[in-house]
Amino acid sequence: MTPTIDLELILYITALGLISIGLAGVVLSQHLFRMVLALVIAEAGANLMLVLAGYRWDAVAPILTSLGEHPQMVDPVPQAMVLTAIVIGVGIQALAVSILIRIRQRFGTLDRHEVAAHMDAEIAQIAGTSRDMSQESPLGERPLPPLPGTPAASREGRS
Amino acid sequence: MRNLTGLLFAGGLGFMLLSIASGLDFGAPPMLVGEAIQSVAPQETGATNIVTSVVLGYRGIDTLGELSILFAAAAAAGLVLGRRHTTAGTLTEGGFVLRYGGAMLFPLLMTIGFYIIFHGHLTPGGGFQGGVILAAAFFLPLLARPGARLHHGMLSMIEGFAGSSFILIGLVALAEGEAFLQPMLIQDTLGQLVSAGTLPLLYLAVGLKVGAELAGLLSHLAQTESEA
Amino acid sequence: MTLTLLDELLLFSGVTVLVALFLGRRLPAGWMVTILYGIQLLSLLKMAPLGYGGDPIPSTLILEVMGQTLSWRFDALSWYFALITLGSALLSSWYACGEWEQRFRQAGGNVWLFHLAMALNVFSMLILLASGDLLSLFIGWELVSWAGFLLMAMAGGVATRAAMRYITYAMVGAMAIFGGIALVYVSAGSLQYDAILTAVSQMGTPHLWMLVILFSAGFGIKMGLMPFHLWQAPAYAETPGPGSAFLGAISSRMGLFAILLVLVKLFGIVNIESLKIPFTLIDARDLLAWIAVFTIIFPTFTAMKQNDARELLAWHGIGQGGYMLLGLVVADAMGAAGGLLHVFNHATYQAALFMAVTAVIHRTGTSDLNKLGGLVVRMPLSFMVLLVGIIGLAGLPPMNGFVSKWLVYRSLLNEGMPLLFVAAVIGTLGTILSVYKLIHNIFLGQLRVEHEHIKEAPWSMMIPMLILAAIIFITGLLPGIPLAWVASVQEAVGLSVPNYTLGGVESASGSLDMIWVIGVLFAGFGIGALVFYSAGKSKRVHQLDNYAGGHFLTADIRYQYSDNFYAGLMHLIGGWYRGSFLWLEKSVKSLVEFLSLGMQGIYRRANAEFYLLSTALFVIAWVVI
Amino acid sequence: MAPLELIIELVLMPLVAFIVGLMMVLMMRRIAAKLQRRVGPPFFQPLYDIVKLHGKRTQVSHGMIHDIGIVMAMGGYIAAETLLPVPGMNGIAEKGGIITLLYLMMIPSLGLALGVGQCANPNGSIGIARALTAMLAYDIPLVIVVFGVAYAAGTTNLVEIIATQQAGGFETWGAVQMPLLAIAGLIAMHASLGKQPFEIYIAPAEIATGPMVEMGGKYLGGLFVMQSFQLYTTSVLYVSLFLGGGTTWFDFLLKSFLVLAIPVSIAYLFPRYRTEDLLRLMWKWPVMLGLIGIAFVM
Amino acid sequence: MNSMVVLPLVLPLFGAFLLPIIMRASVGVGLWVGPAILLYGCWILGNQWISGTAMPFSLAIGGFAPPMGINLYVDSLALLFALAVQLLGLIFWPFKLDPETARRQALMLLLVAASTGLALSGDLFNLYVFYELVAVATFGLISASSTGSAYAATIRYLILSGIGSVLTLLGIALIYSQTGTLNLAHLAQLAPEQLNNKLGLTAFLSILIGVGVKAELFPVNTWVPEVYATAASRVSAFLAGLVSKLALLIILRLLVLIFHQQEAIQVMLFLGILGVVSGELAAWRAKDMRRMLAFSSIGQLGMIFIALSIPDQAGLLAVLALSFHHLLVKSGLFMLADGWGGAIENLRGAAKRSPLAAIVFILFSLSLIGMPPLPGFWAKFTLITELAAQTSPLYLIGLAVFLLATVIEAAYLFRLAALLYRPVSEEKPIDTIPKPAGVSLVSASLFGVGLLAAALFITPVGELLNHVAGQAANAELYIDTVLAGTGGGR
Repeated sequence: MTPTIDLELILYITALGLISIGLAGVVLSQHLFRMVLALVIAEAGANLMLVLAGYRWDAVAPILTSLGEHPQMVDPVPQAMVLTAIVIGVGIQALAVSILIRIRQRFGTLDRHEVAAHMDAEIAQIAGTSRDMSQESPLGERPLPPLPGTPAASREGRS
Repeated sequence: MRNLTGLLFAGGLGFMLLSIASGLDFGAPPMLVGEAIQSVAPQETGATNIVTSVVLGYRGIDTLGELSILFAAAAAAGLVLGRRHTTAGTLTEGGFVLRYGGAMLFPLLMTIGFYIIFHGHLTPGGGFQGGVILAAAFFLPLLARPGARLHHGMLSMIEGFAGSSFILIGLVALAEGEAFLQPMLIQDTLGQLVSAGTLPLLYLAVGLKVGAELAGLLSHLAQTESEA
Repeated sequence: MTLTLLDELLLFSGVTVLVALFLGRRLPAGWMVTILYGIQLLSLLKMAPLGYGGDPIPSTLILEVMGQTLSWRFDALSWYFALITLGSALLSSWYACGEWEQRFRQAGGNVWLFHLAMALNVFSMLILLASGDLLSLFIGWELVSWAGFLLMAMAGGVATRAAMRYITYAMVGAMAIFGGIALVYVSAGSLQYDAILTAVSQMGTPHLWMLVILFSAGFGIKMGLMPFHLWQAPAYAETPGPGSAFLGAISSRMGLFAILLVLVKLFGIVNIESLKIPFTLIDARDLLAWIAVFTIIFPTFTAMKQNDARELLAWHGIGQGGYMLLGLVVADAMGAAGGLLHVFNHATYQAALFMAVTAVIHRTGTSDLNKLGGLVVRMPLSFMVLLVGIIGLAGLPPMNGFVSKWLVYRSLLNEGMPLLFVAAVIGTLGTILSVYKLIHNIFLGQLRVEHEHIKEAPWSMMIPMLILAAIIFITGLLPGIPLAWVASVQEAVGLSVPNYTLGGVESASGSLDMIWVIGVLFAGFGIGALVFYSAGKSKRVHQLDNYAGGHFLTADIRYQYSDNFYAGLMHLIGGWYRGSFLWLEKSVKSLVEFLSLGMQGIYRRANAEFYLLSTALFVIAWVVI
Repeated sequence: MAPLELIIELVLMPLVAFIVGLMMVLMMRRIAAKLQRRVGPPFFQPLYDIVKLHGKRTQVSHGMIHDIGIVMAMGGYIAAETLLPVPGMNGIAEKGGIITLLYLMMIPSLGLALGVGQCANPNGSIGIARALTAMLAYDIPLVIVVFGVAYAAGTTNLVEIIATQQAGGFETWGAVQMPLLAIAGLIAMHASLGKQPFEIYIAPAEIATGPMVEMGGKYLGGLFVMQSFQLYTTSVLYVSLFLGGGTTWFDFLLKSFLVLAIPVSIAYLFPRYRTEDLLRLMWKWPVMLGLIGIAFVM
Repeated sequence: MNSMVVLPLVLPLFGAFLLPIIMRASVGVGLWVGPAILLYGCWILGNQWISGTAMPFSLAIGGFAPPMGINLYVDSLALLFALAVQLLGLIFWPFKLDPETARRQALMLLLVAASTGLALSGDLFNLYVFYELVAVATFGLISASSTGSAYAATIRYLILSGIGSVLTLLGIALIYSQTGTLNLAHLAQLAPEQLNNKLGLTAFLSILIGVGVKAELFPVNTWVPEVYATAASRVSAFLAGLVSKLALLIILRLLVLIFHQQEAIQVMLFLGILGVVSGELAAWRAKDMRRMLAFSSIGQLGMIFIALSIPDQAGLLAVLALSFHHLLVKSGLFMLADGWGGAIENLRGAAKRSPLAAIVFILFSLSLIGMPPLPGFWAKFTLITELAAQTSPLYLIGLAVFLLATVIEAAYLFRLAALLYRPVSEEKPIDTIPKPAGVSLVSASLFGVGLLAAALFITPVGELLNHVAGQAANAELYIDTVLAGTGGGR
């Protein structure tokens, strides 16, 4: 059974590797579309992982070919789940791509930082705030101004 | 530097996951539920494809959820991309092979699609797979002739009615006093085409819905080239 | 169900709030509210037996919430503080009615809000004073904090900022108390006083330390104890006149009430004394005493530098709180009596002082000490009230402030605490200096031309002030009256009681009899007057007719010596005013700002989430491997 | 004690104080004269001064408070005398104690300050500000000293403090028991007299005698009365705290005059201290001595 | 009647599928479909609630007994959340009439259905499916404001959410490969033997991070500020108020039933503390109201996570109290932000323009800070007494952080409140001051009234929550109810 075990190991490594590569891709990409693609890769890994969770080497697909005694079959549940997960993934990717199209149209770029900068600017513009992270004190918390006619020094006692 | 960081991160992540996964039992999953389902599924659902019985029976509501996700994605994409479709002239007309191949393949794809859907409870395949083929059937002409359009009203009719009929079938069971989505009309004809009661109907609904959603999504993406 | 006296009182108080809320926009609302305070005071006086050792009066209202029992009751301690609360509320509200109110309205103030805020303050204070367990105490505490915020913030502008600062401090305090309550609850299993009493005896030292720190910090913030005192003066000073009289009189004493209740009654001074600070000779009680003393000294000397009458008074209010705490933590019979008596005395003179200053503002429109002067001939009664008040504040005979300070000094002497004693005296001396500056710059010296024709404050304002002045004098002459209440308070919280008489205190190691002291003092004044007036008649010159440095000074020349009044002193100690606490406050705020900036940065940076995710994954790795 | 007796005491004590105080003024002026190689005034000169000032015609009053200030200045000391036991007469010393006495002694300063304030003369105000600052300076060591003595005696009752000192003769005198406190007390007392070199608040050349600038006639007379009381009170208080009071009138007066003679004699040896120098001086040496003294006592 | 509970889950889906068709046929009818379905859902759930919550019950979908089939587990907690979903769905119903109404309403219906599913479902993978449905529906709703920033915020959310779903799937796969089942009750039975190891821990943490994306758990909540700042207020309110709580509900179920490892709890506590710190501190400097609310919401969720790290009945009580309180308050505040959403500086003097809104804002703020006797106080009280009772020092740190965060919260909320009452400069016409829209203000006032009602009836409310918490904390009950008569499915 030595070779089969190796094979399984390879499958697991593949699955986990896909997840790692995908996640690393998401973390490191500069381009939003690449991030979405990386996500697809990671998702594939996760799906593979799921299928592996119910897989047996010495078994057949879970379809009855004859009535009566049936041979050992792989677990049908993960297969059903993967089916579901894949479709979900497709739906989300399609949505992501359509959003990307719009972003590209609005901002003219899909670079992550540039998009973020555009977004911040737009949010600030809509809200009517200044966008920069300036160092000035927030509202209402500035030190008390001296009363009119009072020398500033007199208020700052050794308190 | 960046690449190095990425490499380190991915490698570390993979190593970590691997070290965790090494605790798994290779090749001998516990299959508690799986075994149980295998042993009773044919009797309970009347489908020889046990995956189908899981997808439509045991985990029927997952499938419903999944349909809803597709629907939601399509609706969301519709919201994002808007209604106005300007088919810009960026796409070149397909060549001879594409045009006529598409036309020729259309009935074939339709047939295969429906075949796969209707035999979902017997053989590998089912609503999802068939639905995708159906979508492809409708989409092929679109590639061939950029000017062509899918009839969106029609698509939404199909997706709406397919989805709601899935639910309706479930609700009928509920109205009969059974549980929601309980398979009904199970004949004792395991292995035949007409054997699994309402499951093929459900799969038909799934297939139509998936086909319609995918076609809709794709056409949305294909047709939206510039903002109105 | 029959209503107990306490129910009645709380009911009246609630009615007052409602009246202020719904009828407060009508014209005679001020009078109605004032009368209602009077009714509340009467209702409180019906409970007078409490002040003479009567049994606690419970409220019929008992709530069961989330497994906690909330109850309210009045004992001697509550009664004593309630008396001060209602007294000052009545007089402040009375003071506010009539002309002050009209002027306030003309200036764009919201009279309705003012009366409502006052009524809410009184109501919440009564609720706090009546609390029958720690949870109801906390509820009352929070109510008082927010009601105070309302009163402080209502003037808008600078006042709102001061109130914001207050509420930030108050929230810190409230949260410290909240945490303390949680710890107590865990160890006692209940928040009833009895359960806590038994639990405290079994608590370990670290636990007790934590509780003492949390509670004293929490309550201390309200009192304006040393590191947390910055909020108080601006907040009180900017409150509309009668409001600041009321707040200055009683608001921050709620902190003392709670300290008395929790630290003295529940924890016990003995337990607190058993908490030694390692590697030093002092324990937690000494620590509190030193905090009290620093609270006396620093704010008092800060007050000396103020150029605004109300700021000056408010800073003194903080310092006076130190005497009360000092007396309490010394906790022998005399010290505790002195501390408690000082609560009463302070309330009377502080209210009188704020009222007198407000009267001056009412007539002249300013409280800037550099823009006043010579008003004594124009407003003699106000001057008198202010004089009586500052004598009380400075703790000189014959006013009541002397008696309580005398008691505190005596207890420090008895207990042999020289440094604390000296420090307390330094505070008193500083007070004398700064109150002289106050009265000199307002009422003495050169009259400003523009004030030449102003009138004495209206009677609606004058009468409460005179009543307060009378109380200050009478309780100075006959300190036995409040001492009787104080004695029953001491009994209620389990402290020993001094041997008091109508005129003062009897003690083997030196007693005090104010009747005699004041008697001879006035006899002395009489003789002095005889001697003085036996001489020839003097020629009265007009206020504006002055002569100095070889010139007749005309009225349009300003020669009032007011700014930098104690130049010599400031030359020496001026450098010591470093604003260290302001700096501390600022740096805490900057730290929060800085952290806030950093946190926003985390959320703002486009790719930050991924790095965070990776760290999170490494956390997983750390946990797993 | 019979009420009548008490009343007599209460009347006598200020009277005695006034007379002795006048003599002390005389002594002071004589010593000054000797030091400056002058003849000095005749015996009754202090009294004459007061009577003369009272009889003056031109007296300017700046208002009610101006008058009341002087009354308070005199009255405060008159009251204080009744709390200061002299041989054979305790007055009401037991009803107030030393703390009350110290505080009563502040009343005249306050009265004076009020009176001067009303005069609206900047020089007067400056003088008062300086005087109050000086009070802040010398009261701190004074209070330390008083604390030490009262703590050592275990009471604030002056009668008992005196009694404890007299109990063992010379050895139990405060000055012997607590020499450091006694020295500190002497310095503080000197400063509290407001005589040279601590008379910056008067500073005739600079601020035209400060508080006294608007005082004429009976006002100045009142201040003269106050001064004689002040000399008496200060020296007698010191005697009571450190020198065992007096068993007889003779040694009582002797001690009092001697005590007063020390500061008066050395007064002219030093130049005038400025306000901040006064503060620095007072807060440094007497305070240090006093605190060390207390450490010994405790 | 029990089987009717499935209807509030299914009917909105049904309606959503048909809505575009109905709308095409008749807009008038179409507009009423959604509200009618939600009302009906409320009615069913309300009936169920009234008819008895004493014993939870399990509802097998398709008649397949768990663990083979998927079941809905209906206890009072699930019912409460399901009811809240329907009600809030009704309150936040997107009435706006434009060409996209059908899609928006359909998405809203889907969101409601999915949220109901999250509340009710008793199967791990099924939860995942509904979780994804919630995600997709919210993506659509957020981007419906069709600004570029909304799209950008959505894509950021989408990517994070994608990472979350990968991790969740990974966790599910691990769990399945270890146990061979996905039914929560069944897992609960098996967990002590099979998941009480590193693998189980990893699975839990993966799911925690995955689900934490929606629950605004610290490191994966960076989408929050932008999304709340760009989405319509109603959507933000629904997300912050309800969806986050439902994600939390998943974690709660997992914790109570399956994962009892100390490390798991500690990680959660740690992340919760970080969430509180980062959220509240970031809110301190926020310059527009929506972002401030978003950060504050992160902080609040962090507090709930801290509470969740005490998975016994008392802890759950704290979780529930905080959750429902936050639900009421944050929803209300987001409703106010509809109109007040811009820069905080612009709100100067807004109290003059609409006094009611200002008062409601202050009410919410006070409750959020924990001013007795408002419900927020009781929620916080239950939490801190629980925290103080724990022995581990991390809990005490949590307590300290919690208290300090409250101070900061008070500071920034009341800074804004003070600003509302600041006098307006003369030259600025009063009409230019922003003012919450009428409908939003009404909804916000509704939440305010609810808050006051809860304050008045705090005793019954407290008992109710305690009962709910007791039921939710009882893992035995869960297992018995779901697997009754099936012998555990072995």
